[in-house]
Amino acid sequence: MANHLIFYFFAGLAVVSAILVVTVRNTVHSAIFLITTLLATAGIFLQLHAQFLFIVQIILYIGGIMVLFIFVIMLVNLDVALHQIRFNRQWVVALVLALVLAAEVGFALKVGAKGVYLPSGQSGQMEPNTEMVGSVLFQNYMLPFEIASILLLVAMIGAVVMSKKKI
Amino acid sequence: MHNHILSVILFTPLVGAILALFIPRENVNAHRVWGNLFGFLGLIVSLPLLWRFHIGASGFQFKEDVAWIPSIGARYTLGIDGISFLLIMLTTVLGAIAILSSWSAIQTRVKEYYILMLLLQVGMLGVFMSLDFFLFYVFWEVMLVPMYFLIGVWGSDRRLYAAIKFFLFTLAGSVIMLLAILALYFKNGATTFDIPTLLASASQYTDAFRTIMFWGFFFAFAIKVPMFPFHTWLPDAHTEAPTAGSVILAGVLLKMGTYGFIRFSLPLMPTDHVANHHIITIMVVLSLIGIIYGALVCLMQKDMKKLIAYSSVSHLGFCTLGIFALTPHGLMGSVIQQINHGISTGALFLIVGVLYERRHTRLISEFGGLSTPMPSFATVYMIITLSSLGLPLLNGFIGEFTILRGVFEVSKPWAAWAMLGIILGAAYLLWLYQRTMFGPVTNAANEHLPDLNWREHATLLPLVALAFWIGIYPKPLFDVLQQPVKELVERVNPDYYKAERMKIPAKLPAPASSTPTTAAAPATPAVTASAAGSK
Amino acid sequence: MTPYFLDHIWLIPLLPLVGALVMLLFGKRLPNSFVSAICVGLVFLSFVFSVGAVWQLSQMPAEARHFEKVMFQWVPAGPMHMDSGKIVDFTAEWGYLLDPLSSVMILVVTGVGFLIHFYSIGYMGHEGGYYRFFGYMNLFMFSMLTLVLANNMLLMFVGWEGVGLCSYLLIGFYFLRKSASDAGKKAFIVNRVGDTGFLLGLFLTAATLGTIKFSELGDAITAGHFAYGAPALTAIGLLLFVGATGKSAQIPLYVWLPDAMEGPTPVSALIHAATMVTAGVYMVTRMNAVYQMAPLALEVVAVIGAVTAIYAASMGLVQNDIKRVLAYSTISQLGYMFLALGVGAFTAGIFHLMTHAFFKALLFLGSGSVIHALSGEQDMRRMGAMWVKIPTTAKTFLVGTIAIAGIPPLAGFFSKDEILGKTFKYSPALWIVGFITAGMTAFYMFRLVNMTFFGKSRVDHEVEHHIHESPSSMTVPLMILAVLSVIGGWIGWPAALGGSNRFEHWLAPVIAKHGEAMEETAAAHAGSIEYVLMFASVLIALAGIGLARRFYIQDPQIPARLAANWPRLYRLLYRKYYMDEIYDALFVNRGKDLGTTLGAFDRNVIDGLGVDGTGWLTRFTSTVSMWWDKWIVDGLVNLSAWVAQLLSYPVRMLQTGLVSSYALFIVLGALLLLGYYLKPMLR
Amino acid sequence: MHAILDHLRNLLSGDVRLILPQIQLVLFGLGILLTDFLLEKQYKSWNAVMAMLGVGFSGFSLWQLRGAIEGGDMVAFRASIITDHFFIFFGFLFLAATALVILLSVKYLEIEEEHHGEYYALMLFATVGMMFMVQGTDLIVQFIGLETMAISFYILVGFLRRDKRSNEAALKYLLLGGFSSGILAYGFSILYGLGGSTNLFSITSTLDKRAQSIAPAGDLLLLLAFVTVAAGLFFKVAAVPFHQWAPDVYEGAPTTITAYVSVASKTASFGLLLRLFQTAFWPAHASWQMPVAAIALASLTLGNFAAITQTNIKRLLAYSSISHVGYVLLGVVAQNDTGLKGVAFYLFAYTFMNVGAFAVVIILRRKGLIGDELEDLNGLSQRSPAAAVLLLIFMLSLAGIPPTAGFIGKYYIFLSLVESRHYWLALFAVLYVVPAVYYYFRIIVHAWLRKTTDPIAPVISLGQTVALTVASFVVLAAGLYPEPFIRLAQYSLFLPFGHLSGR
Amino acid sequence: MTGAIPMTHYLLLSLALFTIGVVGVVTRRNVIIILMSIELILNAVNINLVAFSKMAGVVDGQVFAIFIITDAAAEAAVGLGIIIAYFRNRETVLADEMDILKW
Repeated sequence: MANHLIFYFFAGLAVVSAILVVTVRNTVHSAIFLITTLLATAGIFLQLHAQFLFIVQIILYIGGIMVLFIFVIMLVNLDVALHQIRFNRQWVVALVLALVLAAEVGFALKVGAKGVYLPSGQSGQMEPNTEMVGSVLFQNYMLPFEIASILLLVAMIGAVVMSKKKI
Repeated sequence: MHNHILSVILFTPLVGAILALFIPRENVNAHRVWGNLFGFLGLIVSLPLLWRFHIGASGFQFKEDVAWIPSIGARYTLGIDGISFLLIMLTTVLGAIAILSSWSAIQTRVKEYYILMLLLQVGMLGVFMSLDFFLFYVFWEVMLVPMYFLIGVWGSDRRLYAAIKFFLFTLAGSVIMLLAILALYFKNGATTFDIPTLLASASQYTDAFRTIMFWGFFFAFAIKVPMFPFHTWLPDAHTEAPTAGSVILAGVLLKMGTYGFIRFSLPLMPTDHVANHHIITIMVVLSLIGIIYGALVCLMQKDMKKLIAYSSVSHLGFCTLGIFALTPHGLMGSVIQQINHGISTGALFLIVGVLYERRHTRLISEFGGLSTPMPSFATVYMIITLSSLGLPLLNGFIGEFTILRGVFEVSKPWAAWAMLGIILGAAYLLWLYQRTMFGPVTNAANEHLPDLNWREHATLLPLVALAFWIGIYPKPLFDVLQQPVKELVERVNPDYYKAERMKIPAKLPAPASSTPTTAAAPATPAVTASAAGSK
Repeated sequence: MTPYFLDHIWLIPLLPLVGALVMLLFGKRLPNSFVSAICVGLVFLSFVFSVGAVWQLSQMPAEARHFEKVMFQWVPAGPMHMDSGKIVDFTAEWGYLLDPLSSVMILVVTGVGFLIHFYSIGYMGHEGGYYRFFGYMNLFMFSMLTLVLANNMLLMFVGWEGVGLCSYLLIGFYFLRKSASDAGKKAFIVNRVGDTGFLLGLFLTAATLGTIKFSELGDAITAGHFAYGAPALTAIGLLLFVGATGKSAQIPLYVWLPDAMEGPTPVSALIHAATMVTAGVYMVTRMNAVYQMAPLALEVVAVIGAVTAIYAASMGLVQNDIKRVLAYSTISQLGYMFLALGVGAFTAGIFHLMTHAFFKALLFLGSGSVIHALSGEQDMRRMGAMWVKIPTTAKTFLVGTIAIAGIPPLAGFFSKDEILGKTFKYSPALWIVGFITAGMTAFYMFRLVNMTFFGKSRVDHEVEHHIHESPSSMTVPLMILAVLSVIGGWIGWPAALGGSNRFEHWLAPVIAKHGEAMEETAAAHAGSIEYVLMFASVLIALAGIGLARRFYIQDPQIPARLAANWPRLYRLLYRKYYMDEIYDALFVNRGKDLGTTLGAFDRNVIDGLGVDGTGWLTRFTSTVSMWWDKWIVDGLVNLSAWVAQLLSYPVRMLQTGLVSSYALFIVLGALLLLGYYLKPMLR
Repeated sequence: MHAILDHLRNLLSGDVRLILPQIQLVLFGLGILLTDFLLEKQYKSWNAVMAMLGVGFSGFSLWQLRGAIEGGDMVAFRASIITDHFFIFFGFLFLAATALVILLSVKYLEIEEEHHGEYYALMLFATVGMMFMVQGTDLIVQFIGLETMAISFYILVGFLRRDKRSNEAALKYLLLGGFSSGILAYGFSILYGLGGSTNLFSITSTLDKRAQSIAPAGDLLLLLAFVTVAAGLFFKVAAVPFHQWAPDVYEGAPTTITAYVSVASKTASFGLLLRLFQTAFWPAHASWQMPVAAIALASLTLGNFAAITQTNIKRLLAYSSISHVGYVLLGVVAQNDTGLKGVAFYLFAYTFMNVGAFAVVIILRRKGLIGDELEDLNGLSQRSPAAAVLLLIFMLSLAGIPPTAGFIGKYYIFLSLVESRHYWLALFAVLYVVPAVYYYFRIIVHAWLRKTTDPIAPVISLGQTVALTVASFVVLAAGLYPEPFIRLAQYSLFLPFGHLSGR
Repeated sequence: MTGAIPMTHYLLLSLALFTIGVVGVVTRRNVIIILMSIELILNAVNINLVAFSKMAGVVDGQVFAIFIITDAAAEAAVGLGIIIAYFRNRETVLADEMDILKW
């Protein structure tokens, strides 16, 4: 039951704060709610026994990315942002279409998952696995890991090139 | 025997074009000389065909066959029969003349001009020589580009519109043809693009498929010819093109359409009587509309070139009419008329070019009474006019007559309707002649126009000579065509030759000078006839 | 061994062709004397060869008088289907056929032609384009000789078109005058209408009989088991006759001939009186094998001929232009010839053709001489009392007039009388028409003579001083022709008057036998009527002459009084039955109205073609076609281009530049894709 | 010392050997980043030389791999990459495109005054990403490869930081690219869920088995995965309706990068698309045929119509490239060997002709003239006949007029459609050549038939000359004598797990 | 571990976050918020991956999620850099004022 409680709590938290991310006027608040969402997701990761990911989520995402975000928001966001209209002109149509898409995907997931064979393996028998993740990451996924380093290098160059006034 | 005469003919202009790239553009006269040299050389190298062509041999001659794209089965296959032989000769002759005619008419971008003219030659010759569908298609499309530029760069006011219209129209037709070619290719197992093979294989297919194929090819050719509802690119293109462009366009390019009909569409006609009849009816009706319609529109034209352009619609209507009569005469007449049209209309465009070069206008109303300052021009112009309107002893008559003969066998009303085109043809051509040449010189600008110079003579007189030759002694043409036409008719109209042969009766002995007859006069011949019959 | 002249028969047409080529290629640089020497000389040579050939032909036995020489195969043989379903090799040779019929023709053509050429030396001496004139004339001789010597219909058509072309060129000889070039064009186009009939007839002949060689026609008919009056043969006859009406100016295609008088007078004499216009008569006679099997066609020929004869004669009654009177007279006489052919009297037709060539050429040349003397005046109301001033012309002209009026023993009497005699046997009604026409002919011809040569002079004063007799190069041909007009008819002296009618016998081998049989039986029955008819026709001719004398010499007020009393009739005749006006009203004026209203019509088109009679209809359809082309066919093309352009903008409008909307499109795309898969699930 | 070398040799003969081309590119990219500091402003072009060297070395290694796999495809890193003909073909294509663009860039960047080593380094990194996209047989490798390429491009597109158009293009590209990557990742997650693995081999075999029990047409999860993955990939190749970034980005980006994005990014994405469509999604091939055909037709329609009235060459070419995507997708729709060959040939031809077309726009750039408007081409045939002729060749090829490579490419697409009996599609495909010719000829009209007011002849640098020569040579050669190039396309055919051969 | 939460719930949670992200992308004007919405989407993907990973009992999904996070970080870094460059030139971060390039 606790399991359920944890899941629904985090799920609810994630969804509600996600909604707030895209609805609130103040960009800083949005960022705060995004952090909340990510934290809630981290909780769900934990509930799914993905401890390593839980850590990564908190440290990397919340610690790194969100600081970056807030930094930029502070940098570029002026007071005017508070008085600006939040949504663009197409928002009604956009909302409807997005919800229709969601309904379609939801329908597909529901119908598709019902009575449909999903490779389950030892379903739910996931032990604490940080170690395992580590070994898999460096054995099976060594190559993507290397590529990811290039990716990050590229991102670094990009961030530098783009934000520096003069290179 | 292995020889490469066709390749030599095909690539001589190309060599000229490529080498011309290396002549500096400022050296205008060098380009003129060079262009003419290779234009003429193109004619010279084609002359050996005249005596080496084997009259009466069946199939294709001078075949060359080299692998080109083995992965798709496309080969570099050339070869000619009587029909393509004549068209190739027409191309080389008109090509040389067209190039010669541009000496002083082209003053800007001379280098590009001659290069494009030579490239155009390659494209056209390739179309008539190719025995491989892929190669054929390549040439068919390639030739659009130089023509586009000839119209677009050296044309008159509305040249951009005309050029792109020309290009798009023809392209639209030919891409559909490409699909038809591909369908044929697959139907035959996707191994070869060999034209004779693919066309021969058509006989095994269902009529429905053949009908689809026919219409697939139809658009490309009908637009090129151009047949009635697809003709509107022609007046624009003709009117805007420079003289040599018009000559080539009318003289050779349009023949690619009729050639296509003869070479490809006819063998693809369904064998089923009803389906066949359907197609023929449509084709004939379109041709007839084209003949009359083109002639009528001619009557309203104020622009000489436009008038001649519409007359082409009318004349080409005769060609397609002859083709779809599916009789030996119709077909032979059609090919001969194609040659004739190349000669006559080519010459007419040269004639307009002569005037245009002097006055820079083509409006009929600007001229009048030119016979006085330009007598030799008047003579040549008159001969060409007469040739175009089909006066006996000139080429046009032979073609039209033979076509009508062939058509008459099949349907008398068709022939009668086509005759209307002949009457109207006389009307608009003579009227044009009258308005430009007769009467007093009303426009002061025309008073001292110089007569033809030697170069203009050199472009026009060969055509006049050809016009007379074909008009007086067309036998060589008929001989060349006899065999291919026979093969074609045997294929598309197999019953044709099976009919019982009629013997022209030997001279009967004259009846006694006074056969006594007591009965009413009408009875007499009947008696005589039956008496002769019983013998 | 073939006799020399027959063997060289091809020289007869070739000689004038050489002359024509020389003239057209180098003529400009040659002096006039050289030009006339070559051209006239060559025609004379041609005449000599003709005489030689005919003489050699006449040496053969009557039945064998048939000589064919094939030069080369012109249109090579190719298989074709006949209407009967059989296959046959169709071919056309370049071959010459000399038989009694064509021999008459070549003699007339080269003989009269030579005289007219000779006459032209004087007449055209002061005109510009002398060489061009002779070049065209020689070209005409070539075409005409090709026409008459052709051994098949197609080659005949070559000549047929060739003479049309020369007619066009020569009518438009004074090309600086718009009326002249208009008239030329009109002649050509009207003839083209007829020519299509000829061509269709030719095709039908080929399709029906399998051959277009004259010498094979008869046998082919026999072999083909055609019934008398077979529809195919009738159709051939009618189609060919359409061609004949064009060339020989019969109703309804006669309209070009009066206008053709725009040409120089020798041209009118040679082409529009003596030779070319009779081509239709010759052709029908040539094809008599077919016609004799097609009674309906013959009937049409007869009726058209008769109606044309009287119709044209009635118009001739009131014309004031000397050449126009002669033109209408020509039409009328041609109508006579067709009447003869129509009633089956082919030899009579050809006979009249020959005599008519003599006297009509004479009359035209005479009128040319008059015009020459009067410095170009053609209106008879400004002539008169010329008898003494130009006596030679006047006398020869009078001979010609008497001949055409049909007074014995001049040529016209014999030929006309033979026609009327044969017509009476065929149909008295037609005879009456012909009979009245004969009277009218005598009347208007003497009206012409009286107005020109007698009475008071009405000539302008300045002109009067210059009146002079023509040079001998012009008068000599007149005299020769006058002699021929007198004696030319004697070779056809009818049996009824104690002659032997050698002409008819000469032509007999050419005329299909059944026809002749019919004639001879008829002749046997009607000996006495013939005298009556002869007498009657002479009488009515005399009456006409008398009337003309009374009207135009004794009491010149009468015509005016008559015109005043019957103004409508007079105007009707004078205005040529309002034919031009009808054309104008039907086509031109309505066209003009519409043209003004629409503002889209080219005035030149309307004037130019409307007068020609091709008419408003052509122009209308032409405009419609043009309009159709511009707005519908082209319009569709441009419309599609326009639509493409138009479509381009909304498509580009989707490209708002807004990221959110782009993202929305991505959502939409995914939504649609997924929706496509879900759709079957929802059912 | 010896031991280290041995170790290295061992390493290089093992799995690493298969990614040697990428490694070399990365090394040279890093080298450029390092040496860039040392180079004075006027010597920046040495960066380009370095980058070319990197491409050269990489190409050499790739060539050696080509020899190595003659015996059979090689997999490495626990089957997360595969070196097969398909990869070799695309790898060379990427290297060729990269090399051409590097050659074109030197002068352009000098004019833009943005000549920095990062530019070349990012190009090389992007190439690495592309190679992994095609080489990868693991969803993660593919995804990371894709992102490496994409992020490099975001930066390159915005490389002209002082140019508002460049900024805007970069931002748009980033936002939309990120969004589409998100969708793609979502699809990958579903795919992972279905296959129980990130490895393409095992996913494919799982899905094959799954197809036995559930008809793929009704397998909504699979189709959901397909839709989301396809949406992401269609975005990358710019197929309607996921195309809208393309015109804006093409217009705003530095022209060299426009050429690069239009060619390399598209080719690589098609490589990935083919890889996935022919393996994991093959069981549902009957289901995706029609929607892909619809997207192809929509791309043809929209691309052609929108291009007709453009006045900016880059934008025009952007729309035209959308229509080219339509043709390539039709080759995918045909689902037969001919179609795949057609796709390969088309992409090959497209690479050279499109780079060539943009190259002509690039050489028009000079101080004070951006040179991307149609008007700027006016009178080019007088100012620079050679450039005008080359432009003509590229336009003819893009339009599909023989004898150029573009024609053979289109020919194969038509052929495959006729072969698979999609006659209506074939008809549409051929007829869309007509509007295409219309707008390509608008470019030709400006270059050849209009008078110019601008008498200055464009100056063509050595690098640009080489690039133009190579591009035009390939375009013409592949049109006149296509045999070797067809072999090349044939060579690229991969028969993943017997799907194609089993048909 | 009694009463395992059905797989579908994770998927739906993920879908909810995904949808909210999509809604954010297509409705918000501020590009920073749009960037955040993209982060939301990637986050949703991660939930999917981890859930599947758990269900399959292998950690591949988690590894995949790590890479997704890496990618998200890289994208955010570059994105924010570009936004700064953009803002420097244009003084705005509103998506609907970003329309120099259109049509």
